[in-house]
Amino acid sequence: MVEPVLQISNLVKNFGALRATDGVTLDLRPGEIHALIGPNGAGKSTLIHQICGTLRQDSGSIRFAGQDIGSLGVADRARLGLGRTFQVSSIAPDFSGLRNVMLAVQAKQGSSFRFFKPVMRDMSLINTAMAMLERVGLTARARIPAAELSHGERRQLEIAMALALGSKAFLLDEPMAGMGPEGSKSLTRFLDTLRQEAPILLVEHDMDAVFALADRISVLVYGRIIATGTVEEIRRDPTVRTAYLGDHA
Amino acid sequence: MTLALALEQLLNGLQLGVMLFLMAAGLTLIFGVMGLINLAHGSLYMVGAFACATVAAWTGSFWIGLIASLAAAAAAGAIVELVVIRRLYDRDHLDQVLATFALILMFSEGTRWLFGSFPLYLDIPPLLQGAVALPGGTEYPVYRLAIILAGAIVAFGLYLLISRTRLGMRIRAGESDREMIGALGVDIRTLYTVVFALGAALAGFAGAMVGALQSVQVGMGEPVLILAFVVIVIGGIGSIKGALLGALLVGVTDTMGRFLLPKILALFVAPAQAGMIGGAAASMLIYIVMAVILAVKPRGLFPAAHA
Amino acid sequence: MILTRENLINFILAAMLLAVPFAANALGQPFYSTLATRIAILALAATGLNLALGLGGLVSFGHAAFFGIGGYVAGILAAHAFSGDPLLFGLSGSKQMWVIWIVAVIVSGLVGLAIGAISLRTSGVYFIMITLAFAQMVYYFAISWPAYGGEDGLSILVRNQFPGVNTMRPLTFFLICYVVLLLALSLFALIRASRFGTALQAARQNEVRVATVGIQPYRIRLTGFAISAAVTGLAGALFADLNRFVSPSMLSWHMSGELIVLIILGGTGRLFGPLAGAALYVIFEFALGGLTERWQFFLGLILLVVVLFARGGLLGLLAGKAKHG
Amino acid sequence: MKKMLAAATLALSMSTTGMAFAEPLKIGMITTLSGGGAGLGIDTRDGFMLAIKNAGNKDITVVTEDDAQKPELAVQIADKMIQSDKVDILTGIVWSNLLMAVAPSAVAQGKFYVSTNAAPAALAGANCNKLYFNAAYQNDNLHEAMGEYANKGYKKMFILAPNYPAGKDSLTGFKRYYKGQLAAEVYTQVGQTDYAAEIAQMRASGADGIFVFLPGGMGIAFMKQFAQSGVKIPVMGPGFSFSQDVLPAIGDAAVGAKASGQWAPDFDNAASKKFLADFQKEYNRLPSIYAVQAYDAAQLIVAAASKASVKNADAFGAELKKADIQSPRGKFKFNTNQHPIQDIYLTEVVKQNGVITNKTVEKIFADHGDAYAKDCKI
Repeated sequence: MVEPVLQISNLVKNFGALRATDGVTLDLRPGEIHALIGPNGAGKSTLIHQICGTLRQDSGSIRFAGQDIGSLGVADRARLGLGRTFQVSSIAPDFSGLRNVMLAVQAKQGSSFRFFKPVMRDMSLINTAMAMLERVGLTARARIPAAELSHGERRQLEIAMALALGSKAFLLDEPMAGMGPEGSKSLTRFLDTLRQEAPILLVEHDMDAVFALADRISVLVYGRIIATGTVEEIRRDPTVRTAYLGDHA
Repeated sequence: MTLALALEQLLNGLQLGVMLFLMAAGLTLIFGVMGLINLAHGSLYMVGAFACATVAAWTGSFWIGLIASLAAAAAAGAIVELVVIRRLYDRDHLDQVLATFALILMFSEGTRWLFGSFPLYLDIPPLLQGAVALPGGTEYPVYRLAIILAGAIVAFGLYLLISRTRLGMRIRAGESDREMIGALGVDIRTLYTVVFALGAALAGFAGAMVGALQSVQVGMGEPVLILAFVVIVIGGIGSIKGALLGALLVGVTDTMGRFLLPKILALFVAPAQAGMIGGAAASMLIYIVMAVILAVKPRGLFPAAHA
Repeated sequence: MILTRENLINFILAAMLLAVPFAANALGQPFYSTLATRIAILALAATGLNLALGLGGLVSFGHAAFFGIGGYVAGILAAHAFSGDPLLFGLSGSKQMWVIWIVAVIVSGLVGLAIGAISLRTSGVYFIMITLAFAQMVYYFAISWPAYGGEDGLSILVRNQFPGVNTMRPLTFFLICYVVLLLALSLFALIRASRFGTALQAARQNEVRVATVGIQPYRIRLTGFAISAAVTGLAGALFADLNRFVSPSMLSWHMSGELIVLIILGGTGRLFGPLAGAALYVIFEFALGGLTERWQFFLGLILLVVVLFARGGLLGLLAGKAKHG
Repeated sequence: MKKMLAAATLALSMSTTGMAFAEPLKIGMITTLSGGGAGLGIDTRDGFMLAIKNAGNKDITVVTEDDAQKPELAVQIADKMIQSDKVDILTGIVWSNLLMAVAPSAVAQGKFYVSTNAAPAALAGANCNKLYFNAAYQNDNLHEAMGEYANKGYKKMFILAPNYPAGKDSLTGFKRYYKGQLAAEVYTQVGQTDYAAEIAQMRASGADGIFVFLPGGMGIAFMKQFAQSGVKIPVMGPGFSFSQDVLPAIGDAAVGAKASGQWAPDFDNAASKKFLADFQKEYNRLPSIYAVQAYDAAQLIVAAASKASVKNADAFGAELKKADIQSPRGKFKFNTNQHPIQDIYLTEVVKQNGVITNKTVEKIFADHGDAYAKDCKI
């Protein structure tokens, strides 16, 4: 068996009396899309926060790229190659899309403490960033302030930034949310090719997309993983059907 | 140093803390509900003191003056809220700092315009004059005990207001979720005006109470404003409980520092030197305490829900 | 450089400031050189703050601390040079401006690093208040520390020297300050366009985004804050030489407030915002002060109107919305 | 008889000053007219302008500007007055720290500075200047007088001042003359308004007298709090602690306090009576000591200008130094360092016809100069 890129073991997080993450064990293998589904309030966001480091787990371990990252900060985990997108797009709104991606490129180059050379004349930044924007199809909109981009375009921009980081794994938090049917379709096509680059942990409510993309699915309910398996296994799993899927299956 | 002196100093620290609480309560309430940082709070304190001194001079009664101070500060607060402050709720803290800094300039110079440049006379009411004997053989001013009592009543009153009344329920709702309260059908604009006026009235009350003991003059609000900010930052901005504990902590630390630091230093250097260096250290002490607390707990001792 | 409307206005502003002292000299009104120098120095101080506040979004309500520290560096070095007493570790004082500038930049930068290291753990209102508290700490220290004059301050009897020129001539001293200001503005422009500036501005707009690409916002901000402190400290050293005097009032919280006011008046985060703001402020203060004893009232009123109704400041009115790459 | 003579000389000197000057005179007054300390600046301006008005001379112009008690603003105004308004003499600054910012550079530019109040030791000794005159006192004087007074009957003094140079000068001045024992020497924060901790220490100290130097609002706060504390130890201080600008605000709590001063409203000489009457008529309030000092500064300038041109610095300075005026203080002359030699009195705060004011008790020092004059080489 191949060594997983991301390995979460027995993760526990309590908020007072509420156990938001209850012994979660989960892995992400090279080349796969692993979807994480579950009803609202199941603890998906809490889990994502712990993986990227905005929340610290109470116990359990998170290994990424062969290293225990459970006590690292957000930036350190990102530098190791954990790329992510947000439920509500997170971009620098005053900057153009290009400069947003250039920020990621300079971070990847590890060179944010250069004070004098103008970035807008720095071809090593611009060319790389433009290449990323081209991959997500934003070339034409590269010089527009990010605040003026549409919802879907911002999502694409976030993905371009994650690509620019040369991520070893992608953590995508509801990328389809708020996209129209057309947008969902093209994003689905794009993610399908993205898995060749690095595996994806996909948190998503859009079951059509999940079933179209996922190699494996894990179902999170009340902070616990109640089932993990292929699309077919999950469709057939009776506990999942009663707990969550209902009429979807 | 006797035990009686140490106890008296502790009482002094408590009393200074209570004075700061009166000021800090309104400040933290306004921040908690509206998310507004109000540098002009010290000006409302000054308005209260001037109203009390003026009305007390006309009528000969401190008590009528005290009522006037509440009314004047509340009215000034309501007017300021309606004309200026309500345009600032959606702004960032930078704009709020600046606009209320501008208000300080206007209040200070405007007050001088109306009342002249000389300090006003405001004396302690006859009922509260003089000192009473304390156990241990020292005496303590009745008025300072009255301030401690007034602070305790205000703290308890705020507790009741917030936990037991409709207004308090709306305030709590406003603190936790601003959109929610609008959805509940509460007229949020009126609520904000009322809360701001309430905070202003608290500041005015503090100004009148303290004015009788100190000096009623233009600019009197500024030193206490900065101390009040130290208090609410230590306590956790938006938290009334934090303001109370922060105020007591600052009051006791400041008083004990002024009292003990020179004495401790006198063990090592000449008395005059000890007095100067100790005095310098004492004046920096509360800021050091604040820095240490924020270094360990960046959102104060009792962080509110949002800040 | 591309000739945008903003660049044109910036150029006119810089040219006007330069013209004032020459005109003043020609008309036999050297005082206006002093006024122009004051504008240049305050603009320099505010340019420092603009790095932290405008680019980094760090609302420091304690920059008077760095301004005053720079001033005291100038005062103390000059006092030691005058008396001949060694300063520290046998080093002597200095009357040379460039020595003073280097020391002022280093000392205020280091203090900025220390204050920033603690303050940047907080954010929002807490950051505003903790920076204020640190400045108050320095202020009370300066008032009660007797060695350098305490509240009475410290006089610099003869303005410090610069090789090859007579700094006592108002026009000469103005030109020195003007050049330093232009250098600082260039530094600001370079930093704003650089990789570091990109990260600093991104941290203002979206802290989470910066961390998500693997850059520690704390380190970026701390560096920005220290550079900001150093530039404001340099302005403090020049201000001390302008007045030939330093006192704790340079450290007071009103000074911190005024520095913020300058930036807002001119336009937050704009390259020439501090200069436009400083010019407006000094002109207001001077013109209103001559008209009425109640000038502080009207100054407050004008400020209030600017904050409420003219949000982009002067440059926002003249040059429109700020553009970012 | 003596009084009548004094009145006659006064009338005579008035008439001489009414004459045209050799050269028009322009005076720049920088004082505090806004902010917390504006009361002192307004009394300074009013006292000064009263003497200018009395002189009735059209050759004098006075430009007045507000320094808002900020040193850097004072410097800016001074530069403007010297460079643009072309004033000959600067005056009016209330505070030592502002004076230190303005006076040394003004005299370095060849302008006269006549101080109406602030008198830091730094300008009285080795750094004295022949263009710098002080019409008020030297900062230490009134504290020295209280030290001298405390020698009579006080064995253990508790002394207190704010932690800034004027405060340190104050206690140094007091100790220079006081020979008894010190119960404690306490420095408080500048601008402090609550003195409970210090009053508690006073109560516990076993002192038989208390000397406080707390100008302005600090003094108001201290005296009100002290009166409520039940502590019965007598309080004394320099004149500014109980001057007319703060007495109405302290009220009855001040009655009985002893202070030192060069002047009090009950002075029994013609110049004082005239000054008091004129001031009350003009401004409808009692003048403070700041008004008297400024009034004398203006008189000094007018007197010198009637004899010599201000453009001739040596001659004008010599005329100033003669101090040919009728001061409400009575005797007044300049020491070698151009600071006053004058009598200093003990005053007591009393309530007369409902007005709280100072009453003269006795003379403490006759012809008192200062400790720094010996270092001054003019």
